[in-house]
Amino acid sequence: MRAVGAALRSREAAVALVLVLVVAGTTVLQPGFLLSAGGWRDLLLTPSLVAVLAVGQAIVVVTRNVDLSVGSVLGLCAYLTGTLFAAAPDLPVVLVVAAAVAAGAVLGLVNGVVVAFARVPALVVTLGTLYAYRGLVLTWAGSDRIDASDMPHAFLDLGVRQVLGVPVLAIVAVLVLAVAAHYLHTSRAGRQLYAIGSDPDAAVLYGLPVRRRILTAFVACGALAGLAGVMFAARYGTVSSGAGTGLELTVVGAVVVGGVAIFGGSGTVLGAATGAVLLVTINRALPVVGVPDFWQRAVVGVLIITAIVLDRVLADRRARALARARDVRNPQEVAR
Amino acid sequence: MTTRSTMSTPVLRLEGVRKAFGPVVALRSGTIVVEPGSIHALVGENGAGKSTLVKVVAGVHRRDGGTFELGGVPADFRTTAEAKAAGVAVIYQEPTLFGDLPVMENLFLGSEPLDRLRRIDRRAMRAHAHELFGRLGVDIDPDRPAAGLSIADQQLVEIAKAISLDAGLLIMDEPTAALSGVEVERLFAVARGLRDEGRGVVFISHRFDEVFGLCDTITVMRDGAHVSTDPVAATSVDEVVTRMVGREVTDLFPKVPSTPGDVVLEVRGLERAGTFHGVSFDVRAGEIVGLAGLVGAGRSEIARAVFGVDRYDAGTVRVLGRPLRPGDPAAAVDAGMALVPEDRRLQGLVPQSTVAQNMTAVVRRRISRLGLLSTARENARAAEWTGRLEVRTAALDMLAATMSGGNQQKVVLAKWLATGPRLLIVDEPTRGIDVATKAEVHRLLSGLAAEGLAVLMISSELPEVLGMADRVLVVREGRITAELDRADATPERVMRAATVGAAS
Amino acid sequence: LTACGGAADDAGGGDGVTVTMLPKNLGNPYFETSTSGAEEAAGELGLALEEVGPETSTPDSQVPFINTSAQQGVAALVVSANDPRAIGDALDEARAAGTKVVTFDSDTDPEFRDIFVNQATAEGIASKQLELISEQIGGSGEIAILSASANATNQNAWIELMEAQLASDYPDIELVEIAYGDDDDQASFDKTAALLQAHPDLKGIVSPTTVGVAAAARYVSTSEFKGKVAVTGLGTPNQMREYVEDGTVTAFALWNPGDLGYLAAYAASALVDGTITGAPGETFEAGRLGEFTVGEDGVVLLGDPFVFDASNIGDFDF
Amino acid sequence: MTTVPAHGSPLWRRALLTREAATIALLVVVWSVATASVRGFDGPLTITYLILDITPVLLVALPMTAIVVTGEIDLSVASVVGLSSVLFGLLHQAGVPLPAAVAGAAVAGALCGVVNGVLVAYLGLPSLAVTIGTLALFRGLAVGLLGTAAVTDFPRNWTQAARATLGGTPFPSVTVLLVAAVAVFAVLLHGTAFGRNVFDMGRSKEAARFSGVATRRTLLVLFVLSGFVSALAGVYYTLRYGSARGDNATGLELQVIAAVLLGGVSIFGGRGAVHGVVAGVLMIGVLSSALRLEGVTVNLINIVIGVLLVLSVVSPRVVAAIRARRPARPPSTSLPAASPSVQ
Ligand SMILES: Nc1ncnc2c1ncn2[C@@H]1O[C@H](COP(=O)(O)OP(=O)(O)OP(=O)(O)O)[C@@H](O)[C@H]1O
Ligand SMILES: Nc1ncnc2c1ncn2[C@@H]1O[C@H](COP(=O)(O)OP(=O)(O)OP(=O)(O)O)[C@@H](O)[C@H]1O
Ligand SMILES: [Mg+2]
Ligand SMILES: [Mg+2]
Repeated sequence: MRAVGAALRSREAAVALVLVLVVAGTTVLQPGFLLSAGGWRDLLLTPSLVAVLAVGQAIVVVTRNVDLSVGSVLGLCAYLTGTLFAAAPDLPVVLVVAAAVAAGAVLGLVNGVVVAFARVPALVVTLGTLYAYRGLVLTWAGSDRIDASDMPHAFLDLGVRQVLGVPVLAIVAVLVLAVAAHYLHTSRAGRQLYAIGSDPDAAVLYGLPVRRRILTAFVACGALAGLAGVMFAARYGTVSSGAGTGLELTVVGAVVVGGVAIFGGSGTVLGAATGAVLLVTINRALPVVGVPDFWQRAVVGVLIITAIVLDRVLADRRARALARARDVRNPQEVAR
Repeated sequence: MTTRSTMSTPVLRLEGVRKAFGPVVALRSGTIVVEPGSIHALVGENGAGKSTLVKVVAGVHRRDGGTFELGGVPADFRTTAEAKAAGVAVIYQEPTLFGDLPVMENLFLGSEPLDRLRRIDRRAMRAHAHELFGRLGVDIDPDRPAAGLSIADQQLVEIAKAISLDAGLLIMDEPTAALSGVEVERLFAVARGLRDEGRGVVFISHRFDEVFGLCDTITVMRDGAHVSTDPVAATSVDEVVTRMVGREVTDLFPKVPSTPGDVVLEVRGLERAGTFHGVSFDVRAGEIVGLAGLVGAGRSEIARAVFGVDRYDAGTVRVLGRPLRPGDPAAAVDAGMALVPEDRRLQGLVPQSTVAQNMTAVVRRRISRLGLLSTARENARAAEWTGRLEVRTAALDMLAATMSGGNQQKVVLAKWLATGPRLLIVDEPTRGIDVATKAEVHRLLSGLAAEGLAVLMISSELPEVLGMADRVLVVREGRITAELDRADATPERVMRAATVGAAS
Repeated sequence: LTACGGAADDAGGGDGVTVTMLPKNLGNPYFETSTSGAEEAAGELGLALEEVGPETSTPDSQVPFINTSAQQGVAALVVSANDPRAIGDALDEARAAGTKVVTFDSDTDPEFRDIFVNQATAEGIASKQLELISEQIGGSGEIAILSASANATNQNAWIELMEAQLASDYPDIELVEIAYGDDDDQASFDKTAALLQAHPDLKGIVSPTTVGVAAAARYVSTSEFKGKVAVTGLGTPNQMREYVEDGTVTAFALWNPGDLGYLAAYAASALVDGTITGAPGETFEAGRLGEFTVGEDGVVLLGDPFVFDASNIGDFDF
Repeated sequence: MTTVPAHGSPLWRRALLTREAATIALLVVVWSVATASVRGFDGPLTITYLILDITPVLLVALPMTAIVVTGEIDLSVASVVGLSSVLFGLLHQAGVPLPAAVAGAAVAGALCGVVNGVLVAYLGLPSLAVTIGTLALFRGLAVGLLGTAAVTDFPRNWTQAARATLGGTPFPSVTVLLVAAVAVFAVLLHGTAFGRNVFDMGRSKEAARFSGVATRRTLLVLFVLSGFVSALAGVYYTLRYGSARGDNATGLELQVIAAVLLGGVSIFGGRGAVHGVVAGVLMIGVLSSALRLEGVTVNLINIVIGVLLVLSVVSPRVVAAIRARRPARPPSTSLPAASPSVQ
C-alpha cells in the first residue's frame, strides 16, 4: 500500500504523466504520431540514445558530480565503431560493441581519476575533457566520415529492427536502465553513491570508499556514453567527427527534469530516463502540433526551469511539514 | 573464559599523541588508557582537544606523533573505514547523517543485510532497525529520510548506528547533549550492557551528574594535554573542575554591576514552525541577559531570527522602539544590532579572507571614500582594533584561518564592536577559547554592558550564564520556560527549566 | 610548411603561390570532393593548396579563417560562403591585403569577391529537382523540403525559385513544409521522421543538400514509407548508392563537386597571375574542363546539373 | 598594546608568487614563442584580429569572473549574446535607429539577467541547473524569433566601425571599450566594498550573510550585469560578423569559462583576479591565432584548451600535495612528551 502511494506521488510518476499527456495530446491532433507503425517505432526509438546517456549521467549526478564530456565521448566511440567496421568488416558485431563501450569506460576513467584524486570539481574537469575528447575525434577523423556503406548490414539493421514491435535499441535502453536501477537500488555500493552525493564530508567521516565509488560512477557514465555511440552509429548510419556535439546539455537537462537533484543525493535513473524520453518526445511533438521547430529549445528550457522550481517548492513544503510534525511530536505544556 | 592477561590488555592506549592544524595545536599530548569492561569519562573544557583525540582514534585525523595502540596492537588509521574494521565505533559530536537516505540505510550503510541474490534486504534491514530502536526505547520510522529529524532524534540514530557495529570500543562524544532524561537513562542502560560484555566505552560529556553516575574512570584534559586519570570513586566534582580549568573558577566572571536602562530589544510572540514558539522577551541597555538551555533547545535559532539571518512565521522584533524588517541582517546592522554567531568558522569569520578584511567586514561601506575601498584604509581601521582587543596575529594580511580560536573570536568581536552597536548578541562567545582569553572576553562584555550596551548572551556553560547574566531566560524545545533574576538563578532551577523530567 | 611571407607580393610567381580553400565546414563529403578537385588542379598548376574550415557552417566561424588568410597574405582564397553579407567585411580586408577571392558553391554579394564559380544556375537546379520529384510522385500530391540550415544562401535561393515554379507550373503539387536539418546527419534524420509523422499524406521529400538527402533516404529506406514516399534532391553518388540500389531513391541530381573545386582553383590561379580580373567576357583555360568565360557579375558557370539513377550511378565514385 | 604589521611578506613575494602571475608568465612565454616561430604572427594584423576575436569573450568573462568568485556560474551567457544579437537585428529591421536598437538589446540582456538572478538568488536554486535551463530558453527564443532569416543589412559604417583601427595603430577602436570595461570591473571587484563582499560570499556565503551582506541582492546585481554585458557583446558580435542570427556565439560560454578558470579564478569561489582573467582570455586568443596560422585546425586548438584547462586546476593541487608531503610523515611510534599520571 505504502509503496503504491509513494510511487503515485513520486517524481518519476509525475514526469511519466506529463509524457503520457504529451503523447496523447499530439496523437489526438495527429493520429500517426502514435498509431502508425513508424510513429510507434520512433516514439520508442528516438529517445533511446538520450535515455542511455541520461542513465549514465544520473549515476554521476547522484554523487554530486557532473559529466559534461558525454557528447564528446559519444562522438569518439561512434567514430571508433565505424572505423573498426570499415577496417575489418568481418569483425563480430559483439566485439565492436565491446570495444566501443570499453573505450567509453576508459575516457570516463580519465575523468574519474582527475576528479577523485586531484579533487578538482567535475564541472571543470569534464569541461576540459569535453574539448579535449572532441579535439581527439576531430583530429582522428579529420574531414573523413563513416557512411552506411562502411558498416555491415547486420549492424545497421540493429538500428531499425524490431522484436515483437519494440525496436532493438529501445530494448537495449530498457536493459541498461533496469541494470542501473537495480544496482543503485539494491547494491551496497549503489546506496553509497547516494550517501556520497548527500553529504561528501560525512561520507569521508563515515569511512566510505569515496574515491572508488566516484571512479565507478564516471566509468559507468563513460561506458554508457560509449554504448550510446554504438547506438548512434547503428541508428544514423553516418558518423562524422561532429557526432553528439552539444548533447551534454540536453542530457543534463533530462536528468534535472527527471528529478535527479543537481547537487546529488537523490533521484533515480528511472526518473532521468523518463526525463530524457519526455524532452526528446516534446521535441518531436512540437512540429507535429504546428509549433515551428525553432521554438523547441525554448520549450525545453522552460521545462527544465519548471522542473527545478517545482522541486524547490515541493522540498520547501516537505520541510515545513516535517517541522510541523516535530511540533506535534513534542507537544509542550506551554510555558507558564 | 578469557585469561587474566588478555583481560588486562587495554582496549585503547594513547600516549602523548599530538595533532596540530596548521598553527593551531589542538592536541598537545593526548593520553588515555581504556580498560575492557569499563566506562571511561573524558572531560575538559571546550577546545581542550577531546574531539580531536576521538578523531585520531577514529581515523579521521592522523596523529603527528605519540603512541596509539588498540587492543595492545600499534594502530595508525588512515581512514575511518580502517578504524571501523578494527572495532572502533564512534558517535561524533556533530551528527553525520545522510539526509537524503532513509534512517535505516543510515544505520547500516556499507553493511546492509543481503538476501540470497546479494541484494539489499530492506525487510531485514527494517526489522534490525526496529530492534535497535527498541533497545534504545525510541520510536523513529526507519523509512523516513534522515533530513528533518530533530537534533535529539539525529543523536539517537547516531547512537543506534554505533551500537549496531558491535564494536570492541565505543566512543561517545557528547551524546547526551540534546537528549531528554528518559532517553539518557536508556542510553546509559545500553552503555552498561556493553561494559558488562567486556567492551570499552569512552564517554565525553560536560554534565558531571552523568559522568559521575555512569563512569568508573575519569580522565581530565586541558589545553590539548592530559591532566589526570582517576577512578571516579576517588575524586570529586570540585576536584575535576579545578583540574579542568587549572585555577579557581570564580575569577572567570568579573561581573561589573550596572543599572539597566531603556528597553533596546523587544521581542514579541516570535514563532517558527518546528523551531520556536511564542518567544517574547526584552533586553535593556546596560544589561546582560543570559539565554540558557540544552544544546538544540533553539536558542541560536531565536538569535538568528531576531538578527534576520533566518525568517520567522509570526511575531515582531523592535529595536529602540522601531519595528525591524524581518529576514534582513543589513537592516539589523543599521538598527544597531550585532550578532557574534555560535560557529566562528562558518558564520563568524571568512577564514579565507585576511584578518584586516574580516575586522572591517561590516563597516566596509563606511570606511570607503568616493565608493573606493583601499587595503590601506582597511589596515588602518583593523590596526586600531587589534590594538584595543590585543589580537595576536603575525600580520594583518594573514588569513583569519591561521589564527588560534581565541584570537579568531576576538576578531569577530572586533568586527562587530567596530560598528558601534546598541545591542550585542553573543552566541557561545567563549566556546573553544582558552581560560585566559575567556576571562578577557568576559571582562570585555561586562565592561561594554557597564557602558550601556545591551547584551544578549547565549551559552551552554551554566557557570558562564550564572556568572555573567543579570537575568537568565531558559529555553526548552523552542519555548522560554523560565525567567530568573540573577539572585534567583541557581544551577538547579535553570537545569530544571531546561530539561523535562530530568530533575525530579 | 610553405616558404616565407610576402606571398602576396610575388603573386605572379609559380611555386610560392599559396591558395587557401575554405569550405562551409569540414567533415562534409561534398566539400571533401570539391577540395580534392581543387587539389588536383593545384597539382597541375604548381600551387600550394591548404584547406581550412570551421566545424559548423556558420559565418562567424568562417571569419577567423578569412582573417588568418589575410594575415598570411595568401595569394587567393577560395570560399563557399555561409552568408552572403556577413563575411563581406572580412573578405574586403583580405582583398585589401592583396588576396584574390573566389567564391564557389555558395556566393556572397558580388562586391565582396572577384569571381563566383557557379555549379549550375539556380533556375536550373530548382527546376531539375522539381522535374525529378514530379516524375516520381506522378505529378500530384504533398511534398516537403528538407534543407540545410535556415540561412544557407544557395538552398534558400533554390527553395524560393522552387516555390515560384511550383505555383506556376505544378498546380497539383502542394509544398506542405520546409524543414531544416542543419546539414547534420542526426538532425536531418530526425527531421525526416518528424516530416513523415506530421504529414501522413506526404508523397515526396526534396532535399537540396547532400547531407539531408542521404539522411532522408536512410530514414525512409528503413521505414514503412519505403517505396511510398519518394526522396530526391542533390546528393553524391557514394552516399546515395545504397538507396538507389535498394529502390528507396529513383533518381537524384548533382553536378560534380570535384569539377567545381577544380574549376575554382583554376579561376583562382587565373586571377592571381592576372589572366583575368573578374570582368565579364574574359576567358581562361581550366585544364581538362576546357575554356570558360566570365559572365555577368563575375560569375563562371560550371554547367547543368547531372541526374544520377540506377543506370549510371555505377560509373561514379565520389 | 600590540602593533601588528600590515603585511606578512614583502611586496615582491605577494605580487610574484600568485596564480595570476603564473598565468601571465605563461602568456608571455606563449606569445614570445609564437612571435619567434609562427609565420605571420609578428605581422601588423595579428594584434588587430586578436583583439577583435577576444572582445566578446573578454567582455562576457568580466561579469562571469565576479559570478564565479561568488561560487555560482552563468552558463546562459552565450545564449544571451545570441538573443540580444537577434533582437538588435530585428529592431534594426523594424526601422528602429541603431542606437535605440543597441539600448533595446541591452535592456533585453539585463532582463535575462533578472530571470537568472531571481531564480538563483531569491529562489535559492542551483545556478548550474538554472542557467542550463535558461541557456536552452534564451537560445530557443533567439532561434525562434528570427526563424529562417538572418539580418545582414546593417549600415556599412556601423559594421566597419566595429572593426576599424584607431588611426595608425593596430588597435581596433573596440579596444577603448575593452580597456574601460576591464578597468570598471577591476575596480568594482578589487577596490570597493561591493567587491569585497563578493569575495566574502564566495569564501563563505553564510559568514557574509551573518555580516549583514545583502547576499541575494548582490547575486542579482551580478547576474543582471552579466546579462547586460553579454548583450553588449551580442551587439558587437552582430556588427563584427555583420549578421544577426539565432545561432550566433553558440558555445561561447565554454570558452568564457575556460578562460576564467585559466586565469586563476577558483570554481569553488572566493579567489581570482581580473588581471588573471585578462591573461587567460589572451592566452586562448594567442594560442588560437598562432595555431590557426600554423594551419592547425580547430581540433587541436580544442585539445590544447581542454588540456590546459584541466592542468590549470590540477597543477595547484599537485603542488599543494607535494608541499604537504615535504615535512616527512611522523614516525608512528614517537615518544610521548609528558608522562601520564595514571593513579
Ligand atoms: N580541523 C581543525 N582545524 C583547525 N583547528 C581545529 C580543527 N579541529 C579542531 N580545531 C581546534 O582544536 C582545538 C580542540 O578542539 P576539539 O574539538 O578537540 O575540542 P573539544 O575538547 O572537543 O571541545 P568541545 O567540548 O567544545 O567539543 C580547538 O581550539 C579547535 O578550534
Ligand atoms: N529537525 C532538524 N533538522 C535540522 N536541523 C535541526 C533540526 N532540529 C534542530 N536543528 C538544528 O539544530 C540546531 C539546534 O538549535 P540551536 O542551535 O538553536 O540550539 P541551541 O540551544 O542554540 O544549541 P547550541 O548550544 O548547540 O547552540 C539548530 O541549528 C537547528 O537548526
Ligand atoms: Mg568536542
Ligand atoms: Mg546555539
